[in-house]
Amino acid sequence: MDPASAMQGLPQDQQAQLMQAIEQMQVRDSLRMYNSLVERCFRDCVESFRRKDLDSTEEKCVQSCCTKFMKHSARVGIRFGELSSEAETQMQQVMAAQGGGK
Amino acid sequence: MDPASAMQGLPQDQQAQLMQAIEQMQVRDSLRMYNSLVERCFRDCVESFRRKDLDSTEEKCVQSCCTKFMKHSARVGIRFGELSSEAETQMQQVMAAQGGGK
Amino acid sequence: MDPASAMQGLPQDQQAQLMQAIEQMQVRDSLRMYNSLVERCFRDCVESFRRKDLDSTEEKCVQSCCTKFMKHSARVGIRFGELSSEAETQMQQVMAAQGGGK
Amino acid sequence: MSQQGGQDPAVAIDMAKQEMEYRVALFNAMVTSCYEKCIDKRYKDGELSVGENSCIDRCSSKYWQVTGIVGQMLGAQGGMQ
Amino acid sequence: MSQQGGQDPAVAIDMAKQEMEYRVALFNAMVTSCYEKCIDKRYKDGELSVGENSCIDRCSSKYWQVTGIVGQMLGAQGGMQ
Amino acid sequence: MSQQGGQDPAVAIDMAKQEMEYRVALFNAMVTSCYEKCIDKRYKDGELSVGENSCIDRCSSKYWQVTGIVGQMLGAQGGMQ
Repeated sequence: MDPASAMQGLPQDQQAQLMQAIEQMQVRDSLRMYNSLVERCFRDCVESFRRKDLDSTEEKCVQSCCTKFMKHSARVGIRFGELSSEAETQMQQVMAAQGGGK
Repeated sequence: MDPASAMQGLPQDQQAQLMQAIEQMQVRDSLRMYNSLVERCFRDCVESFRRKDLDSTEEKCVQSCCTKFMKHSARVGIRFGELSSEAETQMQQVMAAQGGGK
Repeated sequence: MDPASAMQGLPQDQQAQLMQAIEQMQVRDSLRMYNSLVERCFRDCVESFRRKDLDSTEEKCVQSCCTKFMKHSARVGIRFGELSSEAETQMQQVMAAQGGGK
Repeated sequence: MSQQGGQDPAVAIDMAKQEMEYRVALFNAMVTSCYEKCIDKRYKDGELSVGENSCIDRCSSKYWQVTGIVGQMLGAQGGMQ
Repeated sequence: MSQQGGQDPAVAIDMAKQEMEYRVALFNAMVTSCYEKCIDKRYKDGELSVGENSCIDRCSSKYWQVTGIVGQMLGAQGGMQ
Repeated sequence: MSQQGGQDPAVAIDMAKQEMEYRVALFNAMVTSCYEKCIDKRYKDGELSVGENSCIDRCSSKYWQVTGIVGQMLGAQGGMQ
């Protein structure tokens, strides 16, 4: 069941409740991803602790790491969408072939 | 405090509330475990990306990994149950020796 | 926005609601941290499984690991507080310079 | 409330939430796993190479297939309950 | 509501939930940690060897003991608050 | 309810909760990351050496700076939505 199709047929107040849940989940996931990205780029780019400030090499590395991760994440997102759609289509074909459930 | 004994003495409506919380937690944990198992078996079994489809060796490896993890998890579950019971028994003995709290 | 300043201006019942949320979060984080510490010290201190009981070397290692982690965590906490305060002060200076938002 | 279609709306909302949480967790796990398998961590720049791009595409596809196999294995064992 | 037994039922439910969450997290951590310590990852088949089985049993026992030691250490330090 | 100050109290509570969750997650990540970078794991005793203490201080400072850079990068890309 897809959230968009779950929305259909719901009363107005419960559509609002689901939208709020979606929004909260997106905010939570953004914060999780932000923290995860900080952890990753810190781990990959910062090795020395003779100073308390990042040097320009470390700073540039963090920026590249961040940009690269976002590009990676976007490309996985495209593939994920394709794979999900394929799976959805196959699922519907199977259900149609079986006469479908209520 | 054990969930089963926490149930005793609760009004009917709150027993239902606790049962629903238990059920939600079990579903959440199943999904977490499923994702965790996928991550693990993918990490251990898939090393090459010259193709976009799993070959038969990778597929068999994932199946074995999955089976092995479930057997491992079941055995840890048995030990966990024993250890929990032992701890519960010891706890009760200590409380009895101390005259027990209300 | 800081939780303490978020409290100000809230009605009494919602202050209570926020306090309860803070308390639940602290309990959850304590349990998470406890489990995380057990995992870490077990991983770093226990290597052999010829016996089912910890030997005295392993036991002492776990105790040292635990103490050391708590000292580390406390020192990071001090630094974190300093860094947060600095950031807060800078934020307020920027907002003052811009005439502040409602 | 009336239960048309044989499904309580509150249950439908819970199921939709859990489906979303699962999809988000699956996506995040795919991102992380394929990052480990495909990405060069020297970060000379923020660009993905041709090789990294190809790897990401194939990794995503294989990761998706692993979810299917694991799902079947768990289903065959009577689920996780 | 009346509070027989000196404990608010709503608080009892919250505590029961947290106890369950803790037990689930402890079990999952034990599963993961002992998998890392005990399991051969070549996966020739899905069977656990005699050695793996023994290791799992002893690992679970030792892991449980570590939770006790850490609990005592944290308690002696005045808890985590 | 009346909305003085232009902000719904329920929204204020949600935002305060999320701010707290973020701060706790950031602190925990800093603790973990700096533990990996700075701490000697032989655990001869439970004391932190002079070198470990210095490293912790500098690591915390650098980690904080990385959060700022990543935040700017994400902001420049139009956020995560």
